[in-house]
Amino acid sequence: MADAGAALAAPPHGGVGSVAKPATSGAAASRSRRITAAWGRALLYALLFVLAICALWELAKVVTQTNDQLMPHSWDIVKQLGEPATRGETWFQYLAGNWVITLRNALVGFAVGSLGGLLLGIAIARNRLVGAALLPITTLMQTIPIVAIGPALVLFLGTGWVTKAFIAAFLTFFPVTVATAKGIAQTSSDSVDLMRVCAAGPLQTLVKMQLPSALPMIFVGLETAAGMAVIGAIVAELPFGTKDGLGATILTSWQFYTIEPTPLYLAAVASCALGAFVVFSVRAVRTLIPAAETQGSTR
Amino acid sequence: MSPAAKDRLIAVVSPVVALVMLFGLWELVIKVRNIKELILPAPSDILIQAWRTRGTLMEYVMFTGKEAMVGLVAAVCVSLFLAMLIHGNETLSSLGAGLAGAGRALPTIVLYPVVTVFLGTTSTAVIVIIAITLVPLLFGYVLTGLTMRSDLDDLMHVAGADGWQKFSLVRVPMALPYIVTGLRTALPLAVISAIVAEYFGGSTHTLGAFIRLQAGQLHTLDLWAAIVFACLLGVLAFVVGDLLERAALRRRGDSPVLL
Amino acid sequence: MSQSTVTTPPAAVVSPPVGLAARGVNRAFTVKGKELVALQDVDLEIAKGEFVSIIGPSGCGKSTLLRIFADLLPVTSGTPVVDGVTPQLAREDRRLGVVFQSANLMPWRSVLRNVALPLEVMGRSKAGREKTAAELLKMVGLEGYEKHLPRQLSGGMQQRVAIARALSTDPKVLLMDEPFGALDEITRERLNQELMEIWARLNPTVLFITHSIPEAVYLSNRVVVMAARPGRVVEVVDVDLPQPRTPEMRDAPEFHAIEARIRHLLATGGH
Amino acid sequence: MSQSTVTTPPAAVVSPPVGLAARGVNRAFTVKGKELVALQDVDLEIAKGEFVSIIGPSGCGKSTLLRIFADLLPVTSGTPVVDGVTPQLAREDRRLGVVFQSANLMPWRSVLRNVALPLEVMGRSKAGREKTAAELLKMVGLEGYEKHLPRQLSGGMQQRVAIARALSTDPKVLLMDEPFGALDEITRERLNQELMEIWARLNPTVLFITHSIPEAVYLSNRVVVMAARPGRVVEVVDVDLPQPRTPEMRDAPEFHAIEARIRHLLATGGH
Amino acid sequence: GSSDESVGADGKPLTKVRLNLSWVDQAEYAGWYVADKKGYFEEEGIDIEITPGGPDVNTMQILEAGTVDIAMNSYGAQLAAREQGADLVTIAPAFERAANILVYFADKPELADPKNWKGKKVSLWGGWNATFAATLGKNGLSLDDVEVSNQSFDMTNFVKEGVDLADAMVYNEWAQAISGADGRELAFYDYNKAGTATLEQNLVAKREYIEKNPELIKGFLKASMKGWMDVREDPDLGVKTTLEIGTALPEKFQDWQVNEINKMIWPSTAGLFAVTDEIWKQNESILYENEVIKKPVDHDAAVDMSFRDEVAKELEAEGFDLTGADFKPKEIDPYTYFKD
Ligand SMILES: Nc1ncnc2c1ncn2[C@@H]1O[C@H](COP(=O)(O)OP(=O)(O)OP(=O)(O)O)[C@@H](O)[C@H]1O
Ligand SMILES: Nc1ncnc2c1ncn2[C@@H]1O[C@H](COP(=O)(O)OP(=O)(O)OP(=O)(O)O)[C@@H](O)[C@H]1O
Ligand SMILES: Cc1ncc(C[n+]2csc(CCO)c2C)c(N)n1
Ligand SMILES: [Mg+2]
Ligand SMILES: [Mg+2]
Repeated sequence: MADAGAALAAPPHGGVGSVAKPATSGAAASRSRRITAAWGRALLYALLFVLAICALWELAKVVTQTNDQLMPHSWDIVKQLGEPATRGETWFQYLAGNWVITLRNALVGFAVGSLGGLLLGIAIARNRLVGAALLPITTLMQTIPIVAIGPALVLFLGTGWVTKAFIAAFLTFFPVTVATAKGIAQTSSDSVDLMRVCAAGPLQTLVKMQLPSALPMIFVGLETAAGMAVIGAIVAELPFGTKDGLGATILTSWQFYTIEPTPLYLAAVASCALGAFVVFSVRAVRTLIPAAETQGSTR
Repeated sequence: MSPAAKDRLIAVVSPVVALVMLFGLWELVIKVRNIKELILPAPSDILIQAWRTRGTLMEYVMFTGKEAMVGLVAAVCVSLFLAMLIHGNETLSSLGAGLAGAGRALPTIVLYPVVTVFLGTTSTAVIVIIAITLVPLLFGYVLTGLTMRSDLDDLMHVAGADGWQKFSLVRVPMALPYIVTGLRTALPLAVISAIVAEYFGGSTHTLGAFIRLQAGQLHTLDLWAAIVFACLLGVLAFVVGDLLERAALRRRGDSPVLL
Repeated sequence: MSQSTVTTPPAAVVSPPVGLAARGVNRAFTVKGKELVALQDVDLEIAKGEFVSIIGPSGCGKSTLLRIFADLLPVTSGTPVVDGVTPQLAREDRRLGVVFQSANLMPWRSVLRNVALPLEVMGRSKAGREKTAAELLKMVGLEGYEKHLPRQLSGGMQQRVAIARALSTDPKVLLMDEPFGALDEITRERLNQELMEIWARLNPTVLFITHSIPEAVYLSNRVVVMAARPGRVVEVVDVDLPQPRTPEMRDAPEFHAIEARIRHLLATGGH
Repeated sequence: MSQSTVTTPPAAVVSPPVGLAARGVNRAFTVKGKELVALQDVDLEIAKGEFVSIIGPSGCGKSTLLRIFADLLPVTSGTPVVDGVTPQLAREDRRLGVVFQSANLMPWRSVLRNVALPLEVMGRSKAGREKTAAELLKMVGLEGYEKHLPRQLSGGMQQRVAIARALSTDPKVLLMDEPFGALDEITRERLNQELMEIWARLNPTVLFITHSIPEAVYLSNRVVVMAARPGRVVEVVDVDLPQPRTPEMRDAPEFHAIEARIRHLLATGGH
Repeated sequence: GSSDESVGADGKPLTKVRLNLSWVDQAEYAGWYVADKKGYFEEEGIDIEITPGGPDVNTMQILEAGTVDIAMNSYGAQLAAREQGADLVTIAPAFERAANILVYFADKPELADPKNWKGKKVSLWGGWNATFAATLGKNGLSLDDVEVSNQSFDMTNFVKEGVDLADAMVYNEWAQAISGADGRELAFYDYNKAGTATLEQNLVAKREYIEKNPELIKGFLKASMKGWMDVREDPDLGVKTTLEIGTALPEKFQDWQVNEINKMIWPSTAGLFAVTDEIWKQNESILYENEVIKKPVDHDAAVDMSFRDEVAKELEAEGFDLTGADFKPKEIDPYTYFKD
């Protein structure tokens, strides 16, 4: 599913007042400015998002008159960050440690799944038979409820981080495959013709023309996949027995919710922050790659 | 044979061949390595069991499917309402688009414990989780569609159209491909979200809960039979979405929006 | 407002019949903090019923001027006049029709319903508007295509539909922004001919933007030549060819002389 | 192959120096089960170093013919010849350059690296190919723009880059499919002039597709007029104007006479 | 496989043994954490690796797949796995007493009688529980008579009266429920009193593994038992060590839990890690007669206490007290203890 719609920031038909940019001399300067702007925007959105949620939260609390046990105040949740966890470290440090562990699982899965997706996407786009055979199967694979086969996975891969990374990879794989296949298929036929007239081989056409042309599309897929990788890594920690990671943090704080409700909210917020971080990182990487930023070829 | 007919044949035969090969390999590994049913059953046994228990499983499929549909409809309503509210304002729209993008990055399933705190492990909780997952996605699509500008807007302006006429005669039809593509994307996601949420709690007359129950009881055959039906439901959602998109777009000769 | 209408006749009545006029019109855009002058001191008077073309390099402000007349864009300073009144009044009074480079039909509506759109917006009854639309389609030579969807038509036919749509409210002023820019030479010349006939019949004031010199010369009473940076009018060239125009005129020496004059103005920017 | 080269001279040597030739070329497409004749019995001989334009209504098979010469499309029957050999050999030997209507530059590559692309594909060293590319950019008047990205250039400049790219392998045959179709009149005439100069300097065989009659006349030794349904050659019009062409010629009566002739052929389809 | 070798502090080669717990890390498993911390496993040449379980970790399946060497689960679960063809053997029951209960609000006293459960809502972990099934069977009801749902990880749903009865362990969820009940009094149905309780925390291994590694099994049991005796003598050590595992556990809660866990074990009727023959027989008949398992249990195939008995002899010879006859638990009232 190239639902990959995370590219909402750039509507395909150039939104309002799409006027050609005037020639700028310092390409490097404008790029660094663009990157700073992108991160600034991301942070702003994150901040706004958190503030909006907090405001809604407090509003809901007042409206429904829910007690502090069920719905602690947002500032109490924030305050918990400074409270000591079990080994003397603060909750912030404790969360940060687990955040990094889940990040690692997600990234390993993301890397493996993306690479696999990229290769399969290329195969599908370049060979009609392979495409016809594998695209329906990858689609079918995507409908498998991964939590359901989770227990079976544990049997083969153990309860360690490999299972988590595998699940992350499994979820990453599909959007990248579809995006790559579509991106390559959408390379303008003039461009492919151009390479042919230059007597370029299939590999040269792929590497020099089709893949770079597909990059904007691939990055749309990668963004979706990044979100999925984080979901995969966390969900994999929930039921499969693990000591570390945000999933384990969610489980333990969930278990003790009636005694101490704030950690569960912290764990949920940390998970969301992780998702946002990974997705925005992918976006940041995109801004560093010229071919990924430019849509299609020139008119 | 004409090239078109050959294409169609390839499109049908090759995935079937690939699937058969995949299951054959699985069956072979089970038989050769003598893997116990407790660990991983053979596909043939799974299919037989799936057929045998199809009655109960279909009941669960219906229930899960209903949850997914209700969640989807709720998400569509919320998204449409929000997007309609803000699409006229450029600042709000770009802010909304940004938030929708951020929202899609969130692993909403981790909110499940939080949601159950309020709603209990009920069907409602599952529906709410589905809706929370789908809203950023659908909202993004609807908003993008509604904020699309074209010469048609100018045309309507010159023709002296009022706000409602511009909205109903141009904006909504222009947004339609986006809305439909959003729906197509959201459909399978709704099913997956439903099963995952059910798995972690909720009524037991659902696919997710049944799968968990069978896993707990070591009934691996029933577990996999349920997975087969879960996949069927997913495929159904996928196909329905695809048909919906095709039907909606064929009417106007558009190609799907790739987002 | 209503009081002044009663005591003194409105401005449009005392001034000569103005089809379109720009009086000291300026328009600037701010792009990334920088000021961009799209139109500088544009003065232009077009009488009612006149056919005037604008030609000029890309970015010289042709579309900007047209959009000002269509009340799609306000001026920075100066006074635009449309059919004797302000663009806003003209638009609200439905005296305007516009045609853009892309036909911009609604792909989900039949040809007939596309043409009837402005009438639908006006609130005309279904039967009434479909009758008018059918007549217009006949006029642009598309009888029998009423039930077709736009995509079933060629580019030239789609542009004909767009023209019929623009004509549906019986506008006093027709604004056309490169309407035939995307068509091939032959189709284009055929549509030029048809446009001439329609204009002769209904006699609206026409402002026609084009990049083609022969097209401008063939169609117009006068051709406005513009230059860019800043967008301005270089010269207004009179086309002293008899009306109605016929295809043979394209090969006449007078025709070529005017072409050459415009080509020269374009190449030098009037210097 | 190599043996025959040694014992007997290749066909191209015994026949007169052929730049491009189509001998009884037919090409049909099957669209939804129906046969569509895109080219019917096309016979055409273009000598080496000649500049020939093709003009004709949309869908008459211009691009199809060009794509056959570029070895992008096989014929249904007949023999296409490119620089004395088959299209495939000519392409593999890198004797071809093509320019399309869209400049088709890689937006992520600098102008210099865009021009150097065919040389990169050939495996030329980085230093060598960048030197050639820089020289070509100078030739098309884009010195100083080497490091720019395509989107920082205007449409006309982008098309110049595309021409430089097509020239980078020093092709014997240049195939151009409406290269200036998307540009405005002034830019177009300027590029026509530049193309003339480049052609005079390098003297490749050029096949140039256009919809503009003046452009075809101005540039070419001969103009091939085609008609559609089925796609066929109506007539080949000789342009008896002295070389090199100068802008003033556009206003000459001889020029207009040829224009009129072509316009007539297009309008009537040769009947 | 158990061939993974590493080297201990004193240069002795260590063999890796992987233990899968029956739930997430908490004081319930303090004995093993303490044994690890104090180096008892190392003394036995074992490099222990403890992995937690969880609501969806099926330890019997994982054990059969060979992902771990020793796993914990209830006797019912082990026997069910045996019926599926897995040759799994209990090497010792860790807790003599059962802790599984069903909580309900005290103001619904009719729930004390299973006969009144008909049509009631019950939430169970994983939606299934052998003891519950047996209890229904004993009272002439079946699973179809009650509305069973999956119990999630916390007690909120119960507290909000999403269900009438909920699964709980007296050393964990019971206190959670009390904390969440906001002062309302709770009651519980005790399977022990009803006579349907079964052993909950058996240590299980594959027969193949036991036969290949008898010394490892003995070493594992010995170290584990020493750990649990330490926890009996010094409950605070149990709490401290559990907290060092690093999960986000509230300290006070673990403090209470250690005390409750000690009550599951001590005083020990048949000695640590053992139960009387009578308890075995009782378990087996409950599970079989109430149709949780289909065939009568072949006890000698399902349980092999020989390693434990040898280890017990050795430990007693070394002067260890395996019964804790004078064990006195602390009196902690969960209704007041967690309030501050
Ligand atoms: N909304 C806008 N915001 C900023 N600049 C604009 C806007 N609209 C037009 N411009 C600028 O104003 C100038 C004139 O634009 P305009 O579209 O009127 O040119 P044009 O003559 O119609 O060109 P073309 O022949 O390419 O259609 C250009 O430099 C353009 O970039
Ligand atoms: N790949 C194809 N499959 C089917 N039909 C094709 C294909 N390519 C071209 N045609 C058809 O062949 C005919 C000639 O097409 P071609 O593109 O050569 O026309 P053209 O003269 O270049 O037109 P234009 O001026 O619009 O570029 C058209 O009817 C077109 O629809
Ligand atoms: C706190 C706590 N909750 C659940 C279990 C898991 N568990 C192991 S045995 C058993 C009884 C039912 O067979 C259950 C529920 C645990 N170990 N500790
Ligand atoms: Mg314009
Ligand atoms: Mg063409």
